Amino acid sequence: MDEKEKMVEMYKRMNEARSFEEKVSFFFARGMVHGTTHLSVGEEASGVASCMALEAYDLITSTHRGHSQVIGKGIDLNKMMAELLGKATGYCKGKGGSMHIADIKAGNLGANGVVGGGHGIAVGAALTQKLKKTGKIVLCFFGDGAANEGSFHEAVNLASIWRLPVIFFCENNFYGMSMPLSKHMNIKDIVKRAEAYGIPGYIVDGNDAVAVYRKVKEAAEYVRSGKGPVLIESKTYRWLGHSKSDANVYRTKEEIVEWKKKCPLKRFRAYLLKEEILTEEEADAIERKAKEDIEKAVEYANNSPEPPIGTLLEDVYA
Amino acid sequence: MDEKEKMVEMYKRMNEARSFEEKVSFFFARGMVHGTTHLSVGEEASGVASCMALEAYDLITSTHRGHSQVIGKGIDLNKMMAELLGKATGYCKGKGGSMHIADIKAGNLGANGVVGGGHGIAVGAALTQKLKKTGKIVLCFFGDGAANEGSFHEAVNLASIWRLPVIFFCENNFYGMSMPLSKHMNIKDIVKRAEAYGIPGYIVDGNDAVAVYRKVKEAAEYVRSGKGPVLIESKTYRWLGHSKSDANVYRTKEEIVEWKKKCPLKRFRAYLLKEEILTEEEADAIERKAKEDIEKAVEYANNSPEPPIGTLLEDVYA
Amino acid sequence: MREITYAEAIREAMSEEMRRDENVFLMGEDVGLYGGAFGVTVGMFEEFGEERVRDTPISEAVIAGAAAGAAVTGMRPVAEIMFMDFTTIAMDSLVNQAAKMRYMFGGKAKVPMVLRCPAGSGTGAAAQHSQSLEAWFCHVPGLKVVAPSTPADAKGLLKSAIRDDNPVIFVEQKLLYRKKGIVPEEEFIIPLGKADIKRKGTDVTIITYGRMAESVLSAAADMEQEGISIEVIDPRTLVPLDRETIIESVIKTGRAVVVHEAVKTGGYGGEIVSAISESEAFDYLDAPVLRIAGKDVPIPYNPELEKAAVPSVAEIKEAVRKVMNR
Amino acid sequence: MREITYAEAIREAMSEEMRRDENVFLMGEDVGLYGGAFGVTVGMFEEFGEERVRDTPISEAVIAGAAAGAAVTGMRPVAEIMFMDFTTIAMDSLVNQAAKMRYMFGGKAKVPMVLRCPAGSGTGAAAQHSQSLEAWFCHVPGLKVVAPSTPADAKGLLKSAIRDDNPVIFVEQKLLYRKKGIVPEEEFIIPLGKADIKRKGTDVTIITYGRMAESVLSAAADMEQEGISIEVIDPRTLVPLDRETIIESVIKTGRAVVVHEAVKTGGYGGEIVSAISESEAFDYLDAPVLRIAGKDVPIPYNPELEKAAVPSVAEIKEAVRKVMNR
Ligand SMILES: Cc1ncc(C[n+]2csc(CCOP(=O)(O)OP(=O)(O)O)c2C)c(N)n1
Ligand SMILES: Cc1ncc(C[n+]2csc(CCOP(=O)(O)OP(=O)(O)O)c2C)c(N)n1
Ligand SMILES: [Mg+2]
Ligand SMILES: [Mg+2]
Repeated sequence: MDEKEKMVEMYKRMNEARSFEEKVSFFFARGMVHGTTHLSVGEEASGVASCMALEAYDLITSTHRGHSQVIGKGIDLNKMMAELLGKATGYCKGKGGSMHIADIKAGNLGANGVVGGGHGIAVGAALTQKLKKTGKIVLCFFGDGAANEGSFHEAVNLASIWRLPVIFFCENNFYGMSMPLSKHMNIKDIVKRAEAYGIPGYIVDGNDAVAVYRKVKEAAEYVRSGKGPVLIESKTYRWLGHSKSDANVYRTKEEIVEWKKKCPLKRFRAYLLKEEILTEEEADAIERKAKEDIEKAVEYANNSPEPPIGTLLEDVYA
Repeated sequence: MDEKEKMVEMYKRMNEARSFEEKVSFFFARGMVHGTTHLSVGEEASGVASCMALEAYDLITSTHRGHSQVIGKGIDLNKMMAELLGKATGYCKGKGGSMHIADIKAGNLGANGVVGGGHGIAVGAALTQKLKKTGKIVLCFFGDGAANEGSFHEAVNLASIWRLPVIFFCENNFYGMSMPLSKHMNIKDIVKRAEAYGIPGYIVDGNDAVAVYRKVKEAAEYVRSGKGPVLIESKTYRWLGHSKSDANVYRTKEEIVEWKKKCPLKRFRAYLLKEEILTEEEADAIERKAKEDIEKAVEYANNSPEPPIGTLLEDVYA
Repeated sequence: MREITYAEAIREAMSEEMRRDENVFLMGEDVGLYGGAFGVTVGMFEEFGEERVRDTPISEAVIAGAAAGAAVTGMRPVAEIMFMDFTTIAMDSLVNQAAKMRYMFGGKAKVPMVLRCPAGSGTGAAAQHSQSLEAWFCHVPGLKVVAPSTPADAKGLLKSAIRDDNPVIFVEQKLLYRKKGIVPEEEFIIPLGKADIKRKGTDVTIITYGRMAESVLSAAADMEQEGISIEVIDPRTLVPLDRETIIESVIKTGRAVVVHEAVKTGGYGGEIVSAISESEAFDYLDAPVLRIAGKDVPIPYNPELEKAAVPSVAEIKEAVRKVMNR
Repeated sequence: MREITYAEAIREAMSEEMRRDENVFLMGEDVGLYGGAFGVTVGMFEEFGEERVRDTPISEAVIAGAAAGAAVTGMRPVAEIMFMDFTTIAMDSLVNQAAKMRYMFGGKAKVPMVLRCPAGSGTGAAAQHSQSLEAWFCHVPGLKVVAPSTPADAKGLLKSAIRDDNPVIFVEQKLLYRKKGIVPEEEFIIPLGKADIKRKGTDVTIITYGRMAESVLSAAADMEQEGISIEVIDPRTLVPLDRETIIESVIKTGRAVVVHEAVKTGGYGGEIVSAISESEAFDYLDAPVLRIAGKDVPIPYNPELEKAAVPSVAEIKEAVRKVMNR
């Protein structure tokens, strides 16, 4: 893929992510899905463009709010939707659900239900790449809230002293559940923390797909060259509640409205049109196609079998 | 106590610490004491002067290398020696030993066998002071190695956002067991980490008792005024092995010799003489007295009873 | 008699204790304005203010560690870990610090703190949000462990836990939060360490706690029809365990089954089985004491699999029949 | 036959596996030049270099977490936590990540890692450096747990653990590190999940593991004189547990005692008692299965108190007499 094709693909995946989550949100609102989910609507540029800046063989660790991330990494939407509906054909045979979408072979080392749970895994995965000299790098997603977990501290420090090829990619959406950044840490920019480990840190506008893409590309080069990890803070915003049950009491409607104006999809579309990478018709077609593909994924998932009860006891040990 | 009396008392306590540990070292070398111990010989200015800069009612959390610290806080040497010898008259009735010397009533919330184990306790203790508006502050001792534990990160962040009255006092002796600072973190000065939490940080020459005293005094004032925590990095050095079994393979003899030249006791003595706070004779007398008091403590401990076996099952629950 | 939910009962317990004793305060993730992930603390921020209902960052190690530090210096913190699964991050604070301070320091410290943690599966939240880890804490001298199965027990026991001078792990049941039960309006406390006989019976003793109590009671009601009379004992407090009540019952019935949601291997069921077997009740046993517990698997996402991971009423009945047919 | 120490046996196992498989590497605090807090890895840094014998900062959570991440991407890490007590800091990595990845991901991951951790009291290091926490890990589906009692077992089992495709908690015994035992020179492995009958007998079965095996064997030798024949079974692997060997023996002897150093309440003894009681051996039991275990206290510093916290040979004999006199 050349750069232009990448941009088009990126737009496609961002639309898939949006459509996927709108569908999931619809399901949850109607109690059609079990459990809970964390939607990344409004954060698609951050999740998708960062992954698109990696090579296909690179690895990621994803989070509880991981739909955009894993779609960005390239995923089979059918298997993903099937997993969300708990079907046997899902990525995890229905055992994982929204919080555990993983595709180890494709380099997605898994979403994580534990805030900060992916930090150590990412570092270990990066160590493998270093020891095996694969040339691959790892991108570790985490949130602003996760940056207060001890696991963040230990992992970044270790990656730094061992010069491991990992990008710590913070999706700062300004809230850890109900707690605003301004209350959960005493610094304005999380990137400040990079200095505590002697590694470079960058801030990027997380709603600007192109900016995210470029910054991660640049970081990937640095990291791949063996210089050690990098921290990127991608400032963005989640439009919807933290999880399915969230009355949004901790923030104002105005704030949400303001951020909706910064829609990463609209912004990227405008860019693609302006740069004449896409025509209006082509952009529309991509959006339509994304919606269709999600519908197909739903159909696929709906037509998929439930996992047999006997599978309950399988897969505990290798 | 006025400042001069403080200085004299400080010299006394530093000498007690040195003599105490020389005695303990002697015991261990001869297998006369059970278990292990971590000696702070060479770090007395750091441990003692920092505590002397606090008010008597302030609190500390101590570490595995805590003898100088708790002697600095003011302690009954008899009970301390008795604890080291596992006697019923010890601070912990023989249940704690070297790694758990505590005197809650006197504000010593305990040494800790877990590296980083005191961070959370210090923060909680500081929260008590804030909630009860006692005007007291907490000094939390930890090592350079401990600064890589996740507990450090979580604790300093919490103390910062809640503006708790705690001084994080890092005794940077350049090694976490065998691992040199230059390998266990990618920054030169640990104090750099203060910025990651939006709090002030200071470096102090940990072998200079007066400098330590002044810096902590200043920090205490800041912290007591409600402005939140402070991080102090006290650069110092341990002369002896990490614990009783340490062949010192990870550092050079020359390095140790260099640091021995910077003996905090000699340096402080020279200061006291120069400032005419003490005469040669007075200084000698203090040193002699310290040695004698330690001998007395040994005698006290030796004459103390073993804890009755029946006490094994006591003190688990309040 | 009024009925309130398990969540409301917990909230009442905390609110009453906070009104009674200014040393009691709450801390945890999203316990403030948000009202807690399960709505347990809704309204408390408004009543008690942000000093006493403290939102923390996502930092479980220091939530528990600071609670210990506050407790040892005179406060009575009630800390919440949002899901019991995340106590994994707080284990050093709980096990090496809170639980041991008193003993290590020769009895010269006390650590009156409560750690609340919602446990259990059934919410579709999968392997990292569904565990029942009480057995770990029961294996730590210095900790008390409480696991109430009804709103009234939750209220009475939480009040005791808050007044207790030791660290108490208070295991709440996610699936019970919205269940209602009769809770007296007037103040009451339930002492720690006292089992409750939830149903009287003569043929088989079932020992159970937490969410499983409901299934056991329903099995017992069903089996009454079959002419089998089941005594249901809920220890409520796992440590200290009310051995007497259990043993007395087993001496009477001669048969016992232990039921819990936590995975079977290494679960607290083994402790209860052993306690019975080590006691004088051994000589009265007409059948082995059976354990019906969660399957030895992480909790899966799919709702049917998830259900199958946890003891069903049918399994409980089967176990009763097994011990009856000896 | 040559004799080597338990520590040497562990070192040999790691070295052989590292020579055999370049994916195997070590990581942990002071495992490099220093040779490990207990000298277990002495010389390995020199042989394998700093890339494969990796000193870590004091960061237990990421030691275990990075091991899991390295394992799931193709390496076979052998990580060390310096004292088992500090696995408290690594619990999320071990329990929520390493143990569950395979299951959560529908069987599409494997996590071949070993976590070595020295356990037990007797070194005068008090409450935070002396615990035996194996029961916790036995309660976590997805983990295997190994606890060898001899140099040969340690070597053979560690080699199996390293080759196993699952996360294995390898519990080493501090007090055994310097004990010698016969270890074959030629390569051998011992499969996980296979108990060893350490002594044949006919009157009483004692099930024990780790450091206690020695005391049990010494009690058994003593009691031979009294005419009591004790069969000593060391499961060696706690998960998976070799139930068959245990049950077979108890059917033969009709009497059983379980001995471990870990504190009694909530210990793995309860699991073994229950496994016996749930099996066909129940009908052969002439006496209750007793547990002799550590006292329910944190480990105290004073050497006499410390000793008293752990089962003595006398206590073991007393238990045997108790079950014999029924
Ligand atoms: C260790 C842990 N603590 C708490 C939770 C509950 N929880 C899930 S997501 C979340 C907020 C995470 O905030 P952030 O890292 O900023 O990510 P965001 O949800 O904003 O994407 C919390 C508290 C959890 N899953 N894991
Ligand atoms: C959590 C934990 N990990 C490891 C150890 C073993 N240990 C004891 S002291 C020590 C070194 C601590 O280094 P530092 O914090 O710099 O303190 P210092 O010993 O240099 O005073 C280690 C690794 C421990 N006690 N606790
Ligand atoms: Mg966030
Ligand atoms: Mg140090």
